[in-house]
Formats: sequence, structure tokens, C-alpha cells
Amino acid sequence: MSKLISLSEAGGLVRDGQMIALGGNSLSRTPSAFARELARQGRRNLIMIKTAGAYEIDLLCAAGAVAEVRAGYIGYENLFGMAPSYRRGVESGEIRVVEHACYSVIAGLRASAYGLPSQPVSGFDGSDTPASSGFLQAEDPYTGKSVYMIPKIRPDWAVVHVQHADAAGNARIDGGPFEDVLLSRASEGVILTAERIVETKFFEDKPERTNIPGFMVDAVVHLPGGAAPASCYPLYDTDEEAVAAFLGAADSPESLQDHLREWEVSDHRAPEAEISE
Amino acid sequence: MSKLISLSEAGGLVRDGQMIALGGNSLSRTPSAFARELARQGRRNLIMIKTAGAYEIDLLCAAGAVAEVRAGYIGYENLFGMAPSYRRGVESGEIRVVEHACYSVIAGLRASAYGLPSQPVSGFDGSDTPASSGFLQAEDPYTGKSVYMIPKIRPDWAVVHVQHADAAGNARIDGGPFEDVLLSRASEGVILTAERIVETKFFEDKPERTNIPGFMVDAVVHLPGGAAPASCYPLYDTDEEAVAAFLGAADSPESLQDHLREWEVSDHRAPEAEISE
Amino acid sequence: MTLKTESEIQAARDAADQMAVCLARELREGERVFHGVNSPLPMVAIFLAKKLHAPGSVLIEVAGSVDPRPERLPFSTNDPALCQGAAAIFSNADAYDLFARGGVDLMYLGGAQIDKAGRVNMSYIGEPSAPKVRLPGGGGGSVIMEQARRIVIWRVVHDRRTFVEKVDFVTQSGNLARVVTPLAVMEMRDEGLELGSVHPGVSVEEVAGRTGFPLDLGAEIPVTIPPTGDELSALAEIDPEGVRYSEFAALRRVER
Amino acid sequence: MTLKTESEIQAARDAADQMAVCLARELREGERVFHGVNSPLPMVAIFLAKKLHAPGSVLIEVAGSVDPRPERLPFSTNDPALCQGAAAIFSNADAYDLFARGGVDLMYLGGAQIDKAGRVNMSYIGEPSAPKVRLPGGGGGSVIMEQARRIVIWRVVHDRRTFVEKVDFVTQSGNLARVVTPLAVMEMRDEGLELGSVHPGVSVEEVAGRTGFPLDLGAEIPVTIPPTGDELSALAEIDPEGVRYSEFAALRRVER
Repeated sequence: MSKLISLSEAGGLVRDGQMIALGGNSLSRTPSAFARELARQGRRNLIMIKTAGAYEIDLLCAAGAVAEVRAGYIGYENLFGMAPSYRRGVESGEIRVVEHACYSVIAGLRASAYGLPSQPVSGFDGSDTPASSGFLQAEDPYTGKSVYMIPKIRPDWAVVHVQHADAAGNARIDGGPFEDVLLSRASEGVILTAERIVETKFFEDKPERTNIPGFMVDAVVHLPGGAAPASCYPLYDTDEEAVAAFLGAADSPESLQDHLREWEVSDHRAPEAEISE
Repeated sequence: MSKLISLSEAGGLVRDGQMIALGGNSLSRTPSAFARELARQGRRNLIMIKTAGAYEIDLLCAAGAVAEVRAGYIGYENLFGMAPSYRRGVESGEIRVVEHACYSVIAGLRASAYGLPSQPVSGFDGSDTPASSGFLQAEDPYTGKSVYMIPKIRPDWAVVHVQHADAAGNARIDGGPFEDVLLSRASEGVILTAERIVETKFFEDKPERTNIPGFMVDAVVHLPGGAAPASCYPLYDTDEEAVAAFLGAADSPESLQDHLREWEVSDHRAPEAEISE
Repeated sequence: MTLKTESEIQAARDAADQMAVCLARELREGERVFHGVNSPLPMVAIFLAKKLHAPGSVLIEVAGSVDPRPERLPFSTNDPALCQGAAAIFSNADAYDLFARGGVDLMYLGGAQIDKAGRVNMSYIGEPSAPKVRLPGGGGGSVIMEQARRIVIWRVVHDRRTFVEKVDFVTQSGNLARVVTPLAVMEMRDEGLELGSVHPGVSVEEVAGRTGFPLDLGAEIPVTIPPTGDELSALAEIDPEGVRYSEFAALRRVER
Repeated sequence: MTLKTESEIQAARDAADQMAVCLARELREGERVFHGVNSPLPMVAIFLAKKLHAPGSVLIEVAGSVDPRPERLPFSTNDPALCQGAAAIFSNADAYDLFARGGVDLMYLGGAQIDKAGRVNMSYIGEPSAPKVRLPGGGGGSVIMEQARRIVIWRVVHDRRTFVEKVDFVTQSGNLARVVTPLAVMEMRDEGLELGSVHPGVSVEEVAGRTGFPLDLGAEIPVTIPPTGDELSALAEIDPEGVRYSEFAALRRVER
């Protein structure tokens, strides 16, 4: 009952208009190849959920795939500055923004993971964010204190790039998990892209290290290098030249197509069903 | 800056009337020796927090140390049945009960860990528990649905028995973590009792496996066998004979003293500052 | 303690086997199922079902493991030995969250008192503010019972102290499908709990007499399908130490 | 791009060093401190403080590690290389929870617009519903700023576009202690942001002229203590690659 499929098949699971959470954080362990595949397949009207995003959101904005972004931060770090396609989309009114703090994204995901309509979050009193995003308050019944409630965020798909997965969907993350474990609990479906596919025994030997159990996962794509040009600890660093090249090319639709073509071979080289160790 | 202290010193950190959460679950990885030490030191009026407890709660009830229990389940499993001293204390009116589900204990601990006055919990509509325990509802501002809110549970001390700790308080748990990671986040102070004390390098080699970071921990006691007669995976199983002997003796104060004396040597043998590997 | 007669012991063993297979038959292929502390019969039943008709079901259990393959079934259902062979370890909160978002199909629960309306008491006998008996509490049950898709209750005694007109305290209620006892399988219908089947050798009258609320005895009550040869040999294989017998006073391994 | 003159480059390097030591001096021994994405100067400052006066402080950072001891400081402050030598890895939620329950002493935040009342805009320039510029957003800041005990803001430009009468959007506010710029250290007082000190070689008038809200210039404004020899040699040791310079346009490593 293997859940291993190709990147094209996995991209095809996502439908226009769905709510998608891509894992990782900023330029770390980002499911970049999956984002490129959605752009290649011409997906439209996606609602993107993210705490701190960069290339993957910017790329999908450049491709015209995004209708709405709910995020705490979208931008490259200071080396590259703001995310130009995201900026352009928002400033032109093409892309709606639901302004969040990273922690309120987490609260919304927790509401979903905990089976709640909304989740309280501390803070936010001195911010225009809740009013701007329509976050409402409720009164704590014990103290009478008002607390902001973040409505449930239940992505149709969480897409998480991991270092290790098996065909059953068990996944282990090395280094910071960011919000990826929570994403797997909060989302309707889970798609993994993985640097290496291992035997299930790999997980059975250290079950405490399994971040996502297989039964929560719908599909697994074997995708070495799938985070590039973002980094994937400890395997590869951020490819700064490639990020710069993308940013330089992001201004024209033709350049975007060139970028997608340039990465097509490596995105699809997936040595299927090759099991490590 | 070692946090290693003796069991007597660690027991002395707890003051009469404080709220205490002992980790583990049922007869698994229970901080049993710590509970015995509180009984030996004659602690009184404690408020005990637990999802599913057994020997450790029953023992402290037998010792007259407990004023209130907030728990989902207090009892041995079917081999030994109900917890006699807990029963007697509640039935005589000496011990107050705040009836909980395990999940509402978790919700109260989450409120504390998340800096909230209370945390919503799904379910509970068809139960007398919320009314009996004074749990109040709030209206979700988005759906108008009423949700039970569990008031914050912030123990003065979480006491967690772990397989591996270092002198700085980093801790790793093998097998099920139960609620112990959450307890460390929800409590004012954290005391570890540990099967083995290791060098910090042990944690640096696999930092993803560290369940509790040292900066959250106040004290570490080197206490091999500190869960007995409960089990500590994978080191030792539940000592059923010892549980049966305790239950047979629990009816008289003298027998309780015998029980505490019987375990005194092993509870205090702690080979101080002995570093494994 | 009093010594049990050979026939008493055999009767209890038969009842335990019958209950184990009845519980196992409730689990369907591919479902997610949970068992809690103090649940030997459900634990055995789940492994029986996985061996027979539901190999693709996923067990999440209170000791923290997901789909373990233990070498032997422990007597404590919260024993970390149960985690052997699991590919993932869960915190309990993670498991309860799965229930809360509707991700568990089947849960087996115990119950000290059960009434016609399918409400369950695990908390107090008598007046809760001054109880005659303080029971252990519902554990996970008081929220889980509303969250799992289907609840099956098991109880190794079938008497009027268990099946009562009205429970003294509603620890939990909701989503009840069946109650399995040493005498019968009760089904939750619109009218409340009714007899679904009586075990071989048990009369409808005996069950009615030992049930503290009225049962509809108008229709033909079928006899429970006894354990099949396949079920019995699978039982013997997965539970050679007789964990399934440990809930029965007559068969207790550790005497007090 | 235009080539920078030697003196422009040297001035930017001096300002970066001054800012790094000012930020480092804010961290006290034993405190818990957090830095987020896009925070090269705070990251360098924290490691500088840990080397000098705050060795017992605890760094929790956005890449997920607790108190790392990286072999080299990465240019991206969200680089997992930063996690090296850490004894524990955190999820971001775990770190934000620590803030929420009051467990973090000091946080360094950025800010695109800052007003006299100490309110910070990281969201929109212009009308939020039809923005002239969509900024990246506050990240963790919009709740963290109310939760950390002390907030220190750094900003590598000091001009009237940054220090405004009133921010266009309040992304975050609260608990502001100081703002560190290439020209000065501003302090949050009851009256709002005021000049705490000006860096060596900078005139009070220049700062006032480049600040878009009024400053109290009545009292004597001290000069910032310049980087000491110890501070400069420690800086050179912990940050030989010059990560602290990467925020300055004049010193950027990667050109676009």
C-alpha cells in the first residue's frame, strides 16, 4: 500500500481555489519543487497559509496562482529584501492579504488540530492587525478579560519537505521542525516530498523521532533537492545565486517560464522507489 | 552551574499547599520516589494535577498530603482495581475532587503554556463533568457555538521522571512522553528525577530528541529506579508484587511508614554526579 | 479468597473469548481505533481484528504508540512494552487532538454504570457531592465519547448495579453503538439500549432479569455467533498468556 | 550599482560596529533572548554579549535551536547552520508560547516605520486597503512586542521615512525600551521616544533633522560609548565574515 507517487501526480492532487500550506520557514526546508510544479500545472486562486514565507510564495504569486495570502511575514531576508511578485500582486489588488502574526497563524492551525472553531491567542491588543483581518474577541468567562480568537485555519493540503520518509508516509525531520508537525495535524490532507525514502524499520528503530505518522499522510514524493534553492539541513545550503537569478527574472512571464523549465529536470528526476539503507 | 541536588533537597523545594503535577501516566514512568519523599517530609494540603494517576496519587492520599485532586482518572488498572486511599479520602470528604477528562487537564495546561486565562476544549456537552467542576462556556465569536473553556492550570512544580538528563537540566524521554513535555511548559518550576546523568554532548548529538531544554528546569536529581514500583521503559517493568504489597499495607498509617522506610535506601542511594558514558 | 470450581473457571474463559471476538468484530478494515488504560479485552480484540479481517486498521494507544507490533501483549494496556515495533510515538495530547478533530473511527470504553439512554458513569456512586463510592473517573472518555465516530462499551459483569435506570452521574455520553457483556451484545437504537443478541447458552430472560432497565423482548433475539475456529486459534496465537482473562475475578492472575 | 567611496564604506562599517555593540549591551547576564528571521545585527550582538558580559544568557532563535554554538555565524539568521551545538531544538510554536507566558526577557525587532509613541509598522506604506507598498509583515512581532519583557528595535537607516509622526499601520507596539540606529540610541520614556545618546561624530541637530517627530533637545544629550577594544576584538573573533555588515546597502555582499 505504497503512497509513493510522482511530483506531477502529487501536484495534480491540488485543485484550483484550495487552501494550501507549504511547510518550512523562509528559505529553510521549503517545498520549493512542489511550488514550481503547481506553477507549471497552472494552478489558480490558491489560498496560501504560512508563518514566514519567501521564494515559494513569491514564485506562486509570480505565476498568478495565488488569490489570498494569510501569513506573518513574506519576504526574503536582508540579502534579497522584499518579495517583488507578492508585493506587486498585493499592491495591484490582485492578491488579498489576511494580515497575521506568525503566532496567530499557529493559533488558527491549532484550532483546526484541536477540533475547535477558533483558538484564543495572547497579545494583539496594541496592533491594528486584528481589526484589519477581522479577528474578533471573546470574553474569558473566568476573568472577564477579552482575548482575541483566531478562526480555524484548515488547509486542504499541507505540503512538507522532509529529509526522511517511508512509502507508508512516516516522516522524520532533522533540525528545526518549524510548524510542520502542527501543519500535518491541522490539514485535511498531507503530501510529503522527501530527500530520501527509507524502509519503515528506520522509523521503528527510533519511533520517538517520527514527526509525522504515516496514517496522517496521503502521498509521498521522492524528491532529492526538493527544497532548493532554499536550504535543507544538513544536506545543502541556500543557493544564493539561484535565488538572485530568480529575483532578477521575476519581472516577466517569459523569465518565469524559463525559471520553471530550468528546474524541471531536477524536479522530476525522482528515482522512483529507490530505498536508502 | 550544575542543577544536580539530592532527593531530600528536591523534595524540600515543594511547600505545603502548592499545586504539583507528577509526570508519567498510570504505572508508567511515574516519579514514584519523589512522591514517597514528599510523604516522608510530611507535606500537606497539596493540589495534585494528573491526567491518569495511580500509585503516586494514592500514596500521597494515604500520607494525608493531599487536599485536592484534579484528574481524569485515578486508579490502578484492572489487576489492582481502584485506588483505596484516594477513594477513602474523597468519600470521607477530606480530599476535594475537581472532576476532569484527561483532555480537559491538557486544555488547562495548554492555557498556562500559551499564556491564556483559559483554553477551549471540544466535547463535554453530554457530560455532567463541566457543571460539577464549574467549567464555564464561552461563545465562539465566528460561529456562535458555545465551547467549554478550561481555566488555566499552572502547577507550582512539574516533577518528571526521565531516562536521561544532564546537570543543566536537558532531558530526553524514551517511549511515550505522555503529557510531560506540556507539563514542563505549563508549570512555574520543573524538577527532574533521572535514571542517568549524561554529559551535555549526549543532547547536542541529537538535539531534536531533547524533550525539555535545560533552561526550563530548576533541579535535577540522579535517581536510578526512581519510577519503581511503576515501570520505566525500557529499563524495568512494573513491580506488581510491590504494588500489591503497598495496596495490602495502605490501610494503616504504620504500614505506610513501613512502606516508606522500605524504599528509603533505594530512593536515596543516588550516586551523585556520576556521569554515564 | 475462595477457590473457583473448574466449571466456573471454564465459563469465565468462554465468556472472555466470546467478548474478545465480539469486540474484534466491531473493528472494520482501514479504521482508526484507540484504546485507553485498563483495557485488556479491547487491546486483545484489536490485535485479533488486525490478524483476521482488519489488517489495515490503525491502532493508536494510550502508552503513546501508533500501530505497534509487540512481541507479547502486556497485562497493563498502558505498558510501554506495547510500543514495540511502532513506527511513531505520540503524546497523549496528540492522540486526544486526533479524536477532537474527528479522526478516530472506533473507541472502546468501560463503564461502571450504564443507563438505557446510553449514558455512562465512571465517577461517583451515590450523590456526587458526598459519594458512597468514588470511582476512578472517565479518563479520556468524557470528551472522547462525543468525538469518536463509534463507541463500543465492554463490561465484564452484567447486573442491575451496572445497567441502571438512570446513572448517578453522567461522566460521558454520545455515539454509543454497542455494549458487549459476558451475556449479550446490546445495541443502541432510537429507543435506547436494546438486546442485539444473547451469547450461546444464555437466555433472554436471564439478561432481562440482570438488566436494570426495560428491554424490548417482543422480537426474536438472535444468538451471538460463537467464536469461530479461526477466531479461537488466532486468539490463542496473539494472546497465549491470557491477557483477555485478566479482567475476570474468577481468572485473576494476581490475587490480593 | 554605483561604486562606494572608501570613506562611505568605512563609515558604514563603523556604524555597523557601533550598532552591534549597542545592541549587545542591551542583553543582561542570565536573560532569555530571542531573534527572528532577517536579524543579522541582533544575532551578532547576542553572540557578542554571550562572549563578553552575558555568558549565561539563553538564546532561542527562529531556526529552532536553544543556545546554539555555531562554528560560524550564517548570513541568514534562519539558517539551520545556526543550530550547531544546540542541546535542544524547538518548534517555532514552542518559542512563541514561551513569549506568550512571559518567559522571554529581550527581543530585538525591526521596523519600517516607527513613531513617537513607539508604534511600529511592518505591514503597509499608505492606505492598508490600497497600499503604496506592501511590506513583509510583522512576523512574530505583532504579538511578541506585547509579550517580551523588553523590546529593542534596530534599524540601519535613520531618516524621516522611518521615524514618522504617525505610522500608517500599527503592526505592533508595547514594551519598547530602545531604538538603535546608525546615528543614535533612542529611549522610550513617558513622553515617547527621545534621544538617549548620539554616536560619536554625530550631531544632535543631524539626528533631529532626520527624525520625523519632535525630540526634546533641552537637556544635555550624551555621546554613545564607542566600541571598546575588547568589544571590537570580540566582534572580529565571532563574526570574521562580517555578517553584521550585510544589512548596509553600502556593504552588501550579494549585489542585485
